[in-house]
Amino acid sequence: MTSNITRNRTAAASPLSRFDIEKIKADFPILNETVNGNRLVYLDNAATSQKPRVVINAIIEYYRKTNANIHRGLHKLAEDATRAYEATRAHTASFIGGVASEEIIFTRGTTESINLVACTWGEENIHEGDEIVITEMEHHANFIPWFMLAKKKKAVIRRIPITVCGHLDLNNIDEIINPRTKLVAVTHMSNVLGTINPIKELAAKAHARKALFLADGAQAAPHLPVDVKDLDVDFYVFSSHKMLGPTGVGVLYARRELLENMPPFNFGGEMISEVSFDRVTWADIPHKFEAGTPNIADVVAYHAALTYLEEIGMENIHRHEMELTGYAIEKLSRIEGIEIQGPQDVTQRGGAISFTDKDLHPHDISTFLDSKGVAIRAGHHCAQPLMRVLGKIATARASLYIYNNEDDIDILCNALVEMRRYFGL
Amino acid sequence: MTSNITRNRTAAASPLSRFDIEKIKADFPILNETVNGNRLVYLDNAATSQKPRVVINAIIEYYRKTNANIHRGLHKLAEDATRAYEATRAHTASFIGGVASEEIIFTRGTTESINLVACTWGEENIHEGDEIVITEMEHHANFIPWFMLAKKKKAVIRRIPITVCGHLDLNNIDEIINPRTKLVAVTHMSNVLGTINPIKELAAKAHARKALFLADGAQAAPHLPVDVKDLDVDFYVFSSHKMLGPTGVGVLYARRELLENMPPFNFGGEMISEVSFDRVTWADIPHKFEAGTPNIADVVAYHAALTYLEEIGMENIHRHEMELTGYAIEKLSRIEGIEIQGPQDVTQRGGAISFTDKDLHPHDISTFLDSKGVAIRAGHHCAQPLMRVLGKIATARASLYIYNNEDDIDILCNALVEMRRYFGL
Amino acid sequence: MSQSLDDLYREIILDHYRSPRGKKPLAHFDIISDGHNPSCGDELSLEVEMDKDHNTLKDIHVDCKGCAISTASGSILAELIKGKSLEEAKQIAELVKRILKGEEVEVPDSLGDLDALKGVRQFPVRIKCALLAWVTLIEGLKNYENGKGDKAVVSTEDEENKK
Amino acid sequence: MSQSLDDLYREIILDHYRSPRGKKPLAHFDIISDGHNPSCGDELSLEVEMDKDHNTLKDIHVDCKGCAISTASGSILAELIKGKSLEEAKQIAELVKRILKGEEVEVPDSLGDLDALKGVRQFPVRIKCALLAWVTLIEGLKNYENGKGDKAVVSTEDEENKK
Ligand SMILES: Cc1ncc(COP(=O)(O)O)c(C=O)c1O
Ligand SMILES: Cc1ncc(COP(=O)(O)O)c(C=O)c1O
Repeated sequence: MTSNITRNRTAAASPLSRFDIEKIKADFPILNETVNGNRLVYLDNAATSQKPRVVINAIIEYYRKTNANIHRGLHKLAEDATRAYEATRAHTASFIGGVASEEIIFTRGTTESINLVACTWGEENIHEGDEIVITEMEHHANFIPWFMLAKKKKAVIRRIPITVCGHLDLNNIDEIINPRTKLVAVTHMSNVLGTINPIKELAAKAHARKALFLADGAQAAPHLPVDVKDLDVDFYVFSSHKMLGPTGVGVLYARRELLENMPPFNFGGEMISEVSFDRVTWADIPHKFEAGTPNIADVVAYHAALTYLEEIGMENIHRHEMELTGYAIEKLSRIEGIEIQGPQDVTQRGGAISFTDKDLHPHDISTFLDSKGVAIRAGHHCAQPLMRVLGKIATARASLYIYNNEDDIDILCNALVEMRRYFGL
Repeated sequence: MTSNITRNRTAAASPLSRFDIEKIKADFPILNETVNGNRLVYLDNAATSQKPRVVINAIIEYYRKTNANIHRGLHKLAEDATRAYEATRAHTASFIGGVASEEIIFTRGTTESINLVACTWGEENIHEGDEIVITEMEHHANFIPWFMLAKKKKAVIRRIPITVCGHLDLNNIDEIINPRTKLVAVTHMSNVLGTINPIKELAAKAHARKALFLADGAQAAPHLPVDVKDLDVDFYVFSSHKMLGPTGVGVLYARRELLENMPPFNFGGEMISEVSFDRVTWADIPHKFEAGTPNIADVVAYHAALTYLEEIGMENIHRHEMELTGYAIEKLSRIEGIEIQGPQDVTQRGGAISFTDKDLHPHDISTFLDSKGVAIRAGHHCAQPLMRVLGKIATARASLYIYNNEDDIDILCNALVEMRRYFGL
Repeated sequence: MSQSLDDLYREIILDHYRSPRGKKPLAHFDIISDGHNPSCGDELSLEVEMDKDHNTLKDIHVDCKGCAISTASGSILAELIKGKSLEEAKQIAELVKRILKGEEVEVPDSLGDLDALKGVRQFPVRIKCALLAWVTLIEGLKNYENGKGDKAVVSTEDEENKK
Repeated sequence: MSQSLDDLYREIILDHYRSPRGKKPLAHFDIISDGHNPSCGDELSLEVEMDKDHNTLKDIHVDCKGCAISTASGSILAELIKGKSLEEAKQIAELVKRILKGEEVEVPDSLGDLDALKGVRQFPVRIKCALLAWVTLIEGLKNYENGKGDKAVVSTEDEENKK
């Protein structure tokens, strides 16, 4: 591929060489695939990330050597499986800043984690006239559960608006977060605009009003160092599949006292202490919230994803993505007809880059790019309310991760230029 | 291993040779493992089954070649992933007797499937004074959700008792299932006693009273041919991990009209049609019930498990297990001190064989067997109410599957004999 | 597979996309119908002026905010449906649905442009885009025949619902 | 690993299991405490007769419906605790908890049988079995010291709760 846009840095001077992207790329088998005759350029990481060999191998190993049901078995496989499953819990607890293992609940994903909080804590603590604060940039997963809860309880949803630059507009924040507020639920990083929100500041405002704070970390945990104690949030939720881990695993972190006082979510095996025909008592946390056989193999393999991320270092990952996002924004904005959504300052945003073409619909952009092997996403990104605020019916979104480099961005940009030619623009 | 109990059949005459167990065993990598210096004899299949190479490979293949998020993507990987995911849905629909694809909802497991029904259909249709019928042999997963629902709604739980032989006692059934009955929820096969229940007959009785019928197929779908239309059940639930598939995948079958009228379970992405800040409309079935990113890779790989089972043939699997269960019951009952729970007639039961030793606690049995490489389960098997009915605090349970053979049973029985010597009995 | 890209965006499609027919709003219309495709946000509005015989679709206006496929499909509709009878219009719409469902259908020469929609079938997620104009038309005609003067509203999700 | 099986079921353990001490119910008792382990169903009941000084555990009866480990652990308790002061009894129970938690502790010769419980640590799911008798004792003593004459009830799950 030759670039028809002048590269503004030489490879040697590139700070991206801080870690070896070629080596990282080689860890991801799928990146060797060709799509429509071209090398796969995967830029749909905000939807789901690819998996390094160590994660795939961890799944294989589990099924080949350890597979058993956990927590009740007295045979060796069951003990090994239980130990491996609980080791991931401990690792997850340390990954987000060193909380207690029991404060980590495994779910299917961010969506289920938020629904769990809404159905348990929310069901018991939200009453008529109470207010739940969200923002205009929430993913449906952090909007609809609160919307439905508010409807059921006759509570009120308040929303923090966004500025034209795609930041939260905090001008009226002390009116929006007020004494009636019971919960503030905000995405740590927007999956559409890339905006990184001031979680610590907002959590402090919520706590000043005696409200709780939930941060949706689906887009942040994969890309930034996260310390839930420093952020001082009450709930933090994220998905394994967006951070190199398997599908079907999500995390809910909540403070111990909250978990201890919340009623269970699902009912069944493993989450009870004693059951008779007239009486049921619950198991201790975290088991109280994990009814039935969990997604054992994938939880076990998620361990390998966390280790892989830590070996590279979350700080390094963040720095790499900041630089690459800057490079991408600069190149994209030089393409005729392309308009970028969200903040331009890379210190205040992550690598989910939404853009539109003044003439072409995002669906056509995505289909065209696919023919060049470039995978991006087009649509409302499960954020229809935000689309209305932006006045768009859809956007195209390229989203970056550790294995992406300047080449990938160059291929994307060249394809966009070619696309406009193809459609005769 | 030499047997100290006379074998009552010669290998040549064994009807078990109908399919080649050695070949099947070779398909399961874990069965080559040694545990505590002995070849693994895995007899804990009612807890979870082992996985054949084709299933493990399907997961690897997916992550190496296809991995993407589904349903909204316009790029090739996303289309391939969506197609593969939906192909499993179609396969599952045909596996249980040829229902419509949209009537299959993927969950995490049987437990979540039942909770889904309780939280949606149950929440809307169970009212004060209504009756929910269960049996004394239910797994906690098919008891606690109904118990909690009944408590919340001031409804009544009625239970079908069991006979001393471990069958359902249907003497008073027309009083238990009566005009106040709204739901009958019964396990197709008991995970403790092995009993196969007369689902078709009970479903007809429920329908005669205008009640709905849910069958818990967690132990049946892996072992018997199941035709939900012939059984005429309204809901049928089961878990992939007990039938050679990955952990983290469960199935809820429900009749289309039921699903269409049920409110959603979790809220988030993929399950909506349109969302504004004031209004939300749901997607069509099955998507309405699958909020957020599902466990894509494992659903895709579950396809391979279904294919593997079908290639052997569910009829053949059932027959093999009937024969092997007969062999096991006969040999076990000849061991001094061992008492078997549940029906003795193999045509009325499956291969989950609970037993006790008159002198030894099931935990000690399990620990001893593990030292010989034999994995069984000991405890209440998530059926504490049944344990009370049986007057046991726990049982030991050996449970069979397609890869078990007479050798495995011989090793189990020899170890039990040796165990009694070890403990000086 | 750049070949299949050209199959999706055939010359005819690109032509309709670049200069869509039926662009001009109508002074008078007897049928108005709005369609949308929630999964991608496409919106399409359709007006039909009927002839005095209450049977011929005299003129048609299609306004599409959507991708190349939904725009081109709407433009093809405007061109082909104009001057047709109610019955013919419905038959053509049903033909399009069958084409997009993947059935093997012969397209008569007079409806030649419809052939260009066959390329969409290789792109399953785009089928809804191509359908949008046609389900909007069907809903509008149904309303007209039932004697309702009100606006028809349809979504491609509803359509799928009925499959 | 049959070696580790013998480590779990050491001769001392098997001896206590086969002929548990403290089997005889007491005619009079001052402390009664019930413990159970919900995850495996083990149930243990413990009675203590105090000496006139209100400080010495004069006699003890342990009734265990459980596995070899919980039975043996209860029997060791009956043997070691008999004749000890309240303070000593509590110290021994704490020592057992530390042993089972995996801490490196020296077991004094006078409490030699406790050493046999060290093998349990390799069998994590069995630790609760070994603990049962001791947490039941602790609860009973607590109740007695608080001057409550009522029965103490404890579960190994509660115990874990406090960890
Ligand atoms: C910000 C945000 N929240 C929530 C989700 C939902 O995550 P999942 O689909 O893994 O449940 C996503 C991912 O799509 C997201 O980007
Ligand atoms: C009869 C029965 N029902 C329900 C379940 C629960 O299944 P899962 O743990 O996969 O949700 C089981 C398995 O333990 C079972 O045997």
